[in-house]
Amino acid sequence: MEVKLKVFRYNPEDDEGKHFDTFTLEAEPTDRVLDLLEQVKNYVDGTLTFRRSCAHGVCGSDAIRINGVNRLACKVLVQDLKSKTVKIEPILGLEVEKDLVVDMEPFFRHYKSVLPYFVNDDPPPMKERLQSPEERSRFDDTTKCILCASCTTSCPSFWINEEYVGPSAIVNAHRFIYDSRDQAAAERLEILNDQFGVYRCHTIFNCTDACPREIEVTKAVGEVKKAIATGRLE
Amino acid sequence: MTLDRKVGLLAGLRYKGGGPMLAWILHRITGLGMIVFIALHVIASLLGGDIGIAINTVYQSLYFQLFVVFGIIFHGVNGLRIIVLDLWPKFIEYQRESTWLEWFIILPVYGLTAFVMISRFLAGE
Amino acid sequence: MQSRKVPQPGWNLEYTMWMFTRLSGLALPVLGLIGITAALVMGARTQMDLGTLMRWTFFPNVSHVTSSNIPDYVPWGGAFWQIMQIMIAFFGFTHGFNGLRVVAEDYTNPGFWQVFWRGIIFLVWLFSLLAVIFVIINS
Amino acid sequence: MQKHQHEVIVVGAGGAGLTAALYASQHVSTAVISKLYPTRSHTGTAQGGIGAALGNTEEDHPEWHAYDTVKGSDYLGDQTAIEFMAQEAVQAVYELEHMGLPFSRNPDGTIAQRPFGGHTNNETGKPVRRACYAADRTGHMILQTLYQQSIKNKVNFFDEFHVVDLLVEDGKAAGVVAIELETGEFHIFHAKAVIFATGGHGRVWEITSNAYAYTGDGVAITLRRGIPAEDMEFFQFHPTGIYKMGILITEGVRGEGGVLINDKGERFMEEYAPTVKDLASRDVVSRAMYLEMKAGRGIGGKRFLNLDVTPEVVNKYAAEDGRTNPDGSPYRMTGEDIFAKLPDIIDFCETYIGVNPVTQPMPVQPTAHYAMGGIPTNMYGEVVIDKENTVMPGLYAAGEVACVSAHGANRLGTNALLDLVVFGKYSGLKAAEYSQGSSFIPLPANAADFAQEQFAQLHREDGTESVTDIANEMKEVMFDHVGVFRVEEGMQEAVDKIRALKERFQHISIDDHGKKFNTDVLNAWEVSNLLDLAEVTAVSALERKESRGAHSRDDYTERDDENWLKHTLAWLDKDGVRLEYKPVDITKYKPKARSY
Repeated sequence: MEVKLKVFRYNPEDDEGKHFDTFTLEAEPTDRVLDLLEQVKNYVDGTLTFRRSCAHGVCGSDAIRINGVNRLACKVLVQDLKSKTVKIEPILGLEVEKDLVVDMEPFFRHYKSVLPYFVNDDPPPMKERLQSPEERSRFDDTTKCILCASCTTSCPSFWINEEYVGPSAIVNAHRFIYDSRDQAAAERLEILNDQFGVYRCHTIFNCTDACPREIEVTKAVGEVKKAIATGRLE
Repeated sequence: MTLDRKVGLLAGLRYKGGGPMLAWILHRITGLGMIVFIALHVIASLLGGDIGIAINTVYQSLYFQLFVVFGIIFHGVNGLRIIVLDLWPKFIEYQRESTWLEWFIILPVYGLTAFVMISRFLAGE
Repeated sequence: MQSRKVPQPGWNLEYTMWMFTRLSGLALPVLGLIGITAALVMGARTQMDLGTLMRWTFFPNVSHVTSSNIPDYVPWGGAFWQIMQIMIAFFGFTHGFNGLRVVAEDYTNPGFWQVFWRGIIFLVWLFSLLAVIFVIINS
Repeated sequence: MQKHQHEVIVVGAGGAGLTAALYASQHVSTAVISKLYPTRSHTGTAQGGIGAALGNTEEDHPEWHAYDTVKGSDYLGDQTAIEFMAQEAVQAVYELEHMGLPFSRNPDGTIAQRPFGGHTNNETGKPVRRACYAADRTGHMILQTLYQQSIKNKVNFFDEFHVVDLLVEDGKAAGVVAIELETGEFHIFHAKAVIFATGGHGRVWEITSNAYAYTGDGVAITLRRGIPAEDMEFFQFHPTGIYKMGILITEGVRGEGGVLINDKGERFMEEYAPTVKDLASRDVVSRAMYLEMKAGRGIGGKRFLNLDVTPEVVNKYAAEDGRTNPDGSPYRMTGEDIFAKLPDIIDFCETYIGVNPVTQPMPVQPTAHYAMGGIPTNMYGEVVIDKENTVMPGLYAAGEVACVSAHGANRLGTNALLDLVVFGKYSGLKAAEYSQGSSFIPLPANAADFAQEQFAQLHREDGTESVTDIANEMKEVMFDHVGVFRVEEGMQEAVDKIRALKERFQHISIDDHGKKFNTDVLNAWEVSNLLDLAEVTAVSALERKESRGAHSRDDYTERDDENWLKHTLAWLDKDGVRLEYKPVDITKYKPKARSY
């Protein structure tokens, strides 16, 4: 079938500024949007620039806006699109470097700000630290995060203020706060109990909708808010 | 050179966030609307006199009242939804359903109120 | 699974206002419900039109009764209702102005403009609240 | 040109690179250079588990693990290294757990384990639960955990820097040259020790489970610097990739009781591996699938088979096999169990082929998956450059890019993740130790010339050939003729074709001549790497006149220990590939016939 791909273009090295290019392509219904972009890059215009790696939704390279919402290009099939015209734009709220490539530095800076690593200063046992299946499943949802930035860049609070740590950072804090083996929950809650922590979340839910890993992002943020409010990790 | 990260209002509104995003936008607008309404009311009663009466006429007009009533009902119901979800994050799983549910409450209540208001206005009360 | 306790982070404005917003959001409809129930019991059912009743509900001030057919204002003007009004005004105004602050701070970073807006909003909030209390006590 | 100096430079930020960096950075200044953001690395797509004889649910021993690995390698693996890996495995998994890795758990709180292909109880020959897993996202968890710990330990990262050359002075590694994607500028990284952890080269083949980034940069760079590649003919084809797409369906599916079914509805693995059936090693299963499809028993006569993990089928065959839970009760699965243990697999199938594995079988075909071969190293990650195993000072390799060789002719499932953490760790430690006892070798002023020449060549504006066409033709010929099954004529055709393609590659034309984020030219450079590796692979395969592990020939169907129990070393010279051979290290596991 024929698909029209309307792609955002911006090359800092030419004078064209930002604009859209339209490509008409022959596609299979089971093609991924990423396949369409590859088709353009390989056969039509090699200057089209985007990130990609694993191509099946695990590496998190190819978060873009497809028809106005954040998606991974490799997880949307042509047959899932409502129209045969596909609008492709870079994710919002990060500087555009070239075409669909954005500067991820602020995103990772926020991620690193929430102590996104396991902290337990007790000397480890000879074998593994024990953890019951229930304790393990408590934070399972947030371990799925692939740091693709789909959630953070779908958040209106992040769009208007770059200083907001963003849903992704809170999700990664949640993963450790609720890990029964970890000891730095209080520090993380202190970090997130801040003007640019959880309080910029206005439960807009764009993040939950955008997450390609189907993490309940807003729920995780809500649980962190509640933990701050009650001092309990339930 | 990179393109600025700034997301304009229009670019933001073009993001297809769906029901919950709409609810958030309306919550803001209705909240700000009520502040304006109450501010007008307070100013009017403080000032009194001609200016007070002039302001009173504005906010007592049917059209303004229709907006205000919608604002109050929406802001109240949506606010309660947010509070419920904040206090029991486990219900956030049903956030999509919760926005549907709130419209099922808001629309009949507002419809009924608006009907009463309009019919009384037409009856000249 | 047992819940674990964590030391709570210290006091800050955001946390306090976040809690306050939710609690006042719950309190306002409750107070409104008390107002409307009492008004109906006190005779609003037959003596007040809808607009007046609504005005009373959201702000149970005796001046809101003047335009109705109620002959006896006395039960509507007592200290109880004045306290109710002050509570509604306090919750409502603080809730609202805090909302305004949140909107403003979505857009601003710590620095001059944030302090500026916080200052303005605080002053307007304080002025409005005092003005309303003045109106309540004098009506 | 910007210059950076760190004592240890790690190239690649996947499991091996991050492990190496974590351990090296405890002792010396370490920088990680990666062409992707670290969490995009291909380790993240590994699913099923990491093998270690913890014995959490049933009796198990590192010795059994070592024997299974040797057997799985079709006796080509170096046994000292294998024993070392199996012994270190237990500690490596505990260390990962101590770093916070969220393993799935047994009811008693210990790390959960599941059966995997080729892992057996050496006494009974039955499958043993040895794969420590975190649902079906074990690789994702390992990658995230290592990255998290790298942040905690303040490792220096150069993200989106594409390493394009290795600097060698006086026969010692002295640094690397990299292109910064954002600016297109060349950077020189001066180091005392360089660790290559760049991963494999599955993109040589048409149907592959490998990421776009898996273009064998590391092996290609070292080949160009005169370092040989070992055992390149051994490339694993994973039995179960999603039909046509190649996306991996973990062996854990079969570990949990899934079975392969042919068009006649038979569980055909009973015939090929009577004892462990669907849990035979990967080369055996892939070959069996190939034979089934060749005999016309592919589903609907097509080139795929069904992988069935629906509860009815699992329970039926589990009952037939007499499979039990650790407590002795009969093994039974429900739809919820499957969902809990294989959530990502279900997601992939629903997203890409509209199949729900809980109720429907999955269409699968063998998919190019893992390079057993690569840069030759010893078991400490030190690169060895000839058949006497002479160590090249300052150069290390770990992970899929390296050939220790712990996997020999065929890697067992779960040993890849193990390889990353064990050999990653030791290469990091060794590199740190080496750099503490040595000094920086001065670099010449023109250190980046070789790399810059390569790119100037790619940027030439008079070419006409399409990089895409060349890449596609290479992938096709390699998949058809240097794939699961190989014959003399086909491989010769592939060699000729690749050489013709390399010639055509001299005349390519690219669209993007800018500097910033020029992925067009970098992709072209990656294709040049793939072409080199395809040539080395095809020539190595053509010469090996036997069938062993992943290298199965229709014209030499038997393993030939007399002539071919040896590793291939391949050099890429100006006029083609030069081969030599080195002996296999055999300790206590003497080669014998392999049956599952």
